[in-house]
Amino acid sequence: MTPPMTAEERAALITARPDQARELLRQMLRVRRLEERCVELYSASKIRGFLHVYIGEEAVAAGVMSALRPDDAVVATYREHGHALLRGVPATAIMAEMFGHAEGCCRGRGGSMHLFDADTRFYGGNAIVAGGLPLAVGLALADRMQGRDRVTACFFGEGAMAEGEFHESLNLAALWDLPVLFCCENNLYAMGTALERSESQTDLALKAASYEVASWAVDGMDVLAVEESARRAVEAVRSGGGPHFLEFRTYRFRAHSMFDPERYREKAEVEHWMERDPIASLRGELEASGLLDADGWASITRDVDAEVDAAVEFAESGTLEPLADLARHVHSERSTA
Amino acid sequence: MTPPMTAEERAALITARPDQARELLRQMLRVRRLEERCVELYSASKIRGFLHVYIGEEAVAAGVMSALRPDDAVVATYREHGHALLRGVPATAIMAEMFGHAEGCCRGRGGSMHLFDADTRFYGGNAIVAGGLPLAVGLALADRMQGRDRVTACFFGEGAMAEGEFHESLNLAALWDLPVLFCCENNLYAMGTALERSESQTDLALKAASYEVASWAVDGMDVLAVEESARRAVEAVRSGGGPHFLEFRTYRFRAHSMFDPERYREKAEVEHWMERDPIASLRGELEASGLLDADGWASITRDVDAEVDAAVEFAESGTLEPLADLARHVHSERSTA
Amino acid sequence: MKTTFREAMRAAMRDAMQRDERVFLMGEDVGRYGGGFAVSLGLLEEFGPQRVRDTPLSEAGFVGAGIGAALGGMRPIVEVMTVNFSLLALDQIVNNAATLLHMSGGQFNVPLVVRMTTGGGRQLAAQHSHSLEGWLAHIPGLRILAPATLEDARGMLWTALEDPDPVLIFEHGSLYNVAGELADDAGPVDIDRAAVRRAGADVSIITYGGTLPMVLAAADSLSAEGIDAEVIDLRTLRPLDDDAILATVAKTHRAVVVDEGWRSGSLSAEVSARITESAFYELDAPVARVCSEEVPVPYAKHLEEAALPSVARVISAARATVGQVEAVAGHA
Amino acid sequence: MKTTFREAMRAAMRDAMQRDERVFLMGEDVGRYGGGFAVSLGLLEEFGPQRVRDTPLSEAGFVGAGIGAALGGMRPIVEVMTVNFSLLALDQIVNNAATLLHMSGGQFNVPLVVRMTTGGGRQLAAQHSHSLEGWLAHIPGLRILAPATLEDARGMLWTALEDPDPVLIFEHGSLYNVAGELADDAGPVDIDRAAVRRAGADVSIITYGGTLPMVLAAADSLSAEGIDAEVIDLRTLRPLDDDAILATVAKTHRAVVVDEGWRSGSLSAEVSARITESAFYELDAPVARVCSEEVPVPYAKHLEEAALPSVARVISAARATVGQVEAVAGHA
Ligand SMILES: Cc1ncc(C[n+]2csc(CCOP(=O)(O)OP(=O)(O)O)c2C)c(N)n1
Ligand SMILES: Cc1ncc(C[n+]2csc(CCOP(=O)(O)OP(=O)(O)O)c2C)c(N)n1
Ligand SMILES: [Mg+2]
Ligand SMILES: [Mg+2]
Repeated sequence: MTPPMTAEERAALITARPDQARELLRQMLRVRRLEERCVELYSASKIRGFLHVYIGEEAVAAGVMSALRPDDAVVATYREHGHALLRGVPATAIMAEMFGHAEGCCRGRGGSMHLFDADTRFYGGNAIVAGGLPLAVGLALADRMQGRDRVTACFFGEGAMAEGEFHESLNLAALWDLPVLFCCENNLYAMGTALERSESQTDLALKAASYEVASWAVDGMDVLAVEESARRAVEAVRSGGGPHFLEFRTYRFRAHSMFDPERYREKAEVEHWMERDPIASLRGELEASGLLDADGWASITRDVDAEVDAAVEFAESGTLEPLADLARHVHSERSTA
Repeated sequence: MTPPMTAEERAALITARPDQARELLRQMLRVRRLEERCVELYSASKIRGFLHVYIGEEAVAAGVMSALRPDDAVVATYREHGHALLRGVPATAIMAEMFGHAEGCCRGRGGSMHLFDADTRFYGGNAIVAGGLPLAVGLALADRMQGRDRVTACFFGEGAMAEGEFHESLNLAALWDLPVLFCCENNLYAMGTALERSESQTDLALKAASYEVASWAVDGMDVLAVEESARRAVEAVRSGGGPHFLEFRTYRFRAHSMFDPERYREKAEVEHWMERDPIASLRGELEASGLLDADGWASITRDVDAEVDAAVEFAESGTLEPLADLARHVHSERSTA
Repeated sequence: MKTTFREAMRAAMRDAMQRDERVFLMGEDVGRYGGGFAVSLGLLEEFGPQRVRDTPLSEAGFVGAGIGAALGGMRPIVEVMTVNFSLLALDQIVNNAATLLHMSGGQFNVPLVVRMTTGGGRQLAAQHSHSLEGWLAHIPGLRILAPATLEDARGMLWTALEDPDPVLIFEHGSLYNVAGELADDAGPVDIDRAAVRRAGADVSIITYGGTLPMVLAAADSLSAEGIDAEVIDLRTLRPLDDDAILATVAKTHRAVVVDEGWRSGSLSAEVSARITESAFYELDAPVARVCSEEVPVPYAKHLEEAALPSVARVISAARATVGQVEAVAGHA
Repeated sequence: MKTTFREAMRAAMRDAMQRDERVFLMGEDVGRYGGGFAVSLGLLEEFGPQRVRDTPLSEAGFVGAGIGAALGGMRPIVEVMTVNFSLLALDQIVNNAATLLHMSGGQFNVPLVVRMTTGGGRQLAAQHSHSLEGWLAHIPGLRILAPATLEDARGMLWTALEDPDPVLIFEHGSLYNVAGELADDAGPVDIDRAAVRRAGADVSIITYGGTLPMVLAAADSLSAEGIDAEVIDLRTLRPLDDDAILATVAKTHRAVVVDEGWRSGSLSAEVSARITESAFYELDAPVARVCSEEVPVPYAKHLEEAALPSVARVISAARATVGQVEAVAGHA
């Protein structure tokens, strides 16, 4: 892991590009507020099924997404509201999807774990741990074979690294030199299983490097570090440097899903990590550097809350897919050709 | 890889333990002659199905088996005649099995790819590449949980290392510190796929080490090197040192199976490796050191040929399992308890 | 005693681990988390981490390790959190667990129990709602169980562990919270026979697992309209209890088969085919099936409900079957 | 032109790669080795290593990569050497290929073709003799093909590649060496309809893939003893061609279904159940099935032959079915 910046270095960095820092702050807040609302709506039974929130980990999606081009592709997991939102899927369509409404990005068929969006090349939303990795390899293969300089960013948790599909995907990507950015969100737990009970090799970047994939560990609570490492890695991947792997060291502040009594970790550990809240941290730094004042913050939160309110309103007023359409989209509606 | 011994060092080693060297020679020859006969019998349609011979790789099984105790367990692949034989399964029962006869070690139900033997704890014979590795992990887990100091030796080809089941097995064994000796038979090809087209990391011992498993590469054409490395590794595993991984660098002299036109490798490469024939090499060294004379060799070959002849005779005179027993052994014959 | 399906399963595991030192439980989050569906809650504390083993996310690896441990003399209970993830372990189940005894000519039996949650109905969408027990019921060498009652939740596990061969237990996710009375001395039950859960004369409704409560509710409604349904709980999906199936058809001469698999290739197809083969001349109407619609299970509640079997669909299938009988009678 | 099933498959792949730049072939040993069953022999030399890609032993990985490549605009043909190894890729096939279009509300279709060898009969024993196409035929979102003739070997692939959704092609290993005449201009064929391979009046024998030659041979023998069998080749196992199935039953009033899967849960069960559901009153005898015995396929030749369907077993099932008709007639 690159050594963390000193407070002075960070202040200098923020001062050099205050707009970017404020924008990253705003993006993280969009995810946070959207998901806080999701949790409420789950308790109100508006959202059902499984709901996995990303609260605490927002710096990862915010930093990586800001490094991608619109024509790049993204593959994510069941913990993907933030990825979808920051990739550009409208909050309205995301929220309506979780309500199971026809206006949702998947017409209500996918739900929280299966957000998809063709416009932004957002390929899900996969509820099988590690199941998205081979897809990312294939998307990158298609780009490679068609001579396009696009990158596929693939997100997964550290728990996924024990799966055979992880292994096969890393090997294929490396062997064929494919433009995949593997983004491991190491939040230290896979449900209730701590990293050291899941991986004999807990240095995940080292593990990935054993596939001859260029790998780094990054402070995933620091959105600036995430952005910088992702930007460099994306450039390298795009310019033919083969697959890259970034381990983002992060933490989820909430339970694994809405059904998790959290018997497997100490409150103190959670609190320790919450002190490193990526949103509070960056906000504090911007304020300390005089780059964000009370009005600035109020304006950001106002905008974000308005977006979330609008999304909920949109979802609330959504409609149900007609029952007659139950069997639609099992097969493509073929052209008459 | 430990540096190869000098000719003088080898001569000294052989001279120190001539009986052991002659015994290893004999064991390798047992496999060679048995399999040469299998190939003939395949051509004569006495043996059917798939037949994969081990010719050229005998040093690996000979060296490893000599390091095991009778109560240890062995898991192998579809290229396992040699492993079965050197583990102690009678040549008669092996040959009868390939004839599909009731006197075979699996009553004719398994065939060449599925030799099993409870008496010698030989757990197959697995025709799914990497399919045996999880079994080995489980056998070792059982020993661990029951406090037995037994070792499970698991053989597989380098091609198996790309499979997810390899990955999951290495991780589990390392995580739980299980007494497995992983024996990779790196013969450079998986059917027609060369190692460098199958693994992004071609240093296989390095790859295994990334699981925090103690790993070494060994000259698999040198039975003394194999025996020594296996003995040390087995000792370490048995005494609680956790799983070990040995990469044996070897080569198959024959086609992958009886259906392989060998379009993927050069004759010159095969010939180059045949110069390192483990049987011819050791025989030559023993002769050069004056530890094996023409009579000695003749006596070995006579014994071996007699064993193989007897096996074929036994198989030829075998019987067919009655058709009425077709459905036997799908479920255990339960005791009345 | 008042209990739930979940508690009955847990009691069965506790009982098994107390009875036999060789029994242990292994799977993702069975220990510290308490089980994905809280079935194993408290067992880690009681039996320790050796016998209640959390595994990494490695379905093929730990199911295969379960097979190996069984070969090595243990009696593993392997929990695969849900049938959806068991797709990753099918090579081990089908190519090893089911075949080793036979391939070895009777030498190596695999006394393994694999438990997994199956089924939909909780808005978990297409990747988390499979009902694939019918697939496994196709494989010789396996025994497939589907407990649907508290007695079976409590009693099937020990009998399965005594089986020298691999047994898979499919627990429908909607059953865990089912509460009811269970005898204080409830214990092992047979795993060979189907059960008549409601006697009736007009039509046999044959089902198992998660759809049993729905079928019993349908039978109640049907009785209000004068149709007396007999309800058969298959309990064991492989081998099927042909005697019980044929006995009920011989009695009612009409059958509706209900399961949550997709209709094409459902387990209900097998039951229907067997009835046709062995009781064709007993039938007064064609065997009907109520299965899932042929769509990946959708998230939205109304779509999911429309996709899965329901009380209403069972009732109308039973009505139609009984109605057709009269049509035939009229025509004869 | 004289050709073989293997050559016809190869011609189909060559044709597809010539027609469409986006088509490529990927799988274990499809390139330098020439294919595990020599189907792709010569294609590497003709199309180069970009379009004929040897993969590592990673079934889940490269099948999943095929799905991803299809999403990315390619038209991959993924060869899984045999159905036995496809167990390792079922998560990708069932949880991704079959569901993505639906889960995404119609946004992401997966124009992927997966080819694999299926079936037994070559003494390859329990782990190398599965016939699991019936399993896949259970999954909504997939189309399942089983070519049994030279025309279909030559023609199904291109039609499958034009399908916007995932198609799996099961090639029975015993068919590759089948030789015969094929029209010089043979090309794409429909993949929607079953075919009548032999017209007949007394009994319908319904089958597909590897058992078609056996069924045709049985029909020949039966005709010598005065039983005129109609032979239906299903061709597409999902979706089944109900019209063709019901048409033949309406004609002969008796059916025998033949497939190489184990009997319990076989595809034949589905065909039987459908006939019962939709043509019960047409039937003059119960639908019969000829499937594999419920044992892992044994190595020894005599045991393997006894385990798999055979001409003799088809003949006796057909005879019994025709015989029973008379019994019923006598009884009516
Ligand atoms: C193949 C598979 N096995 C098990 C599960 C159940 N499950 C869902 S999330 C999860 C933990 C995954 O942990 P990780 O990959 O670290 O991601 P995180 O949830 O921490 O973001 C598990 C075990 C699943 N969805 N897929
Ligand atoms: C899972 C699986 N995929 C494919 C095959 C077909 N196959 C049989 S052997 C083999 C090559 C294996 O190579 P390696 O592991 O190096 O062992 P070797 O044959 O060289 O001893 C392949 C691809 C198989 N048996 N199992
Ligand atoms: Mg995690
Ligand atoms: Mg090899």
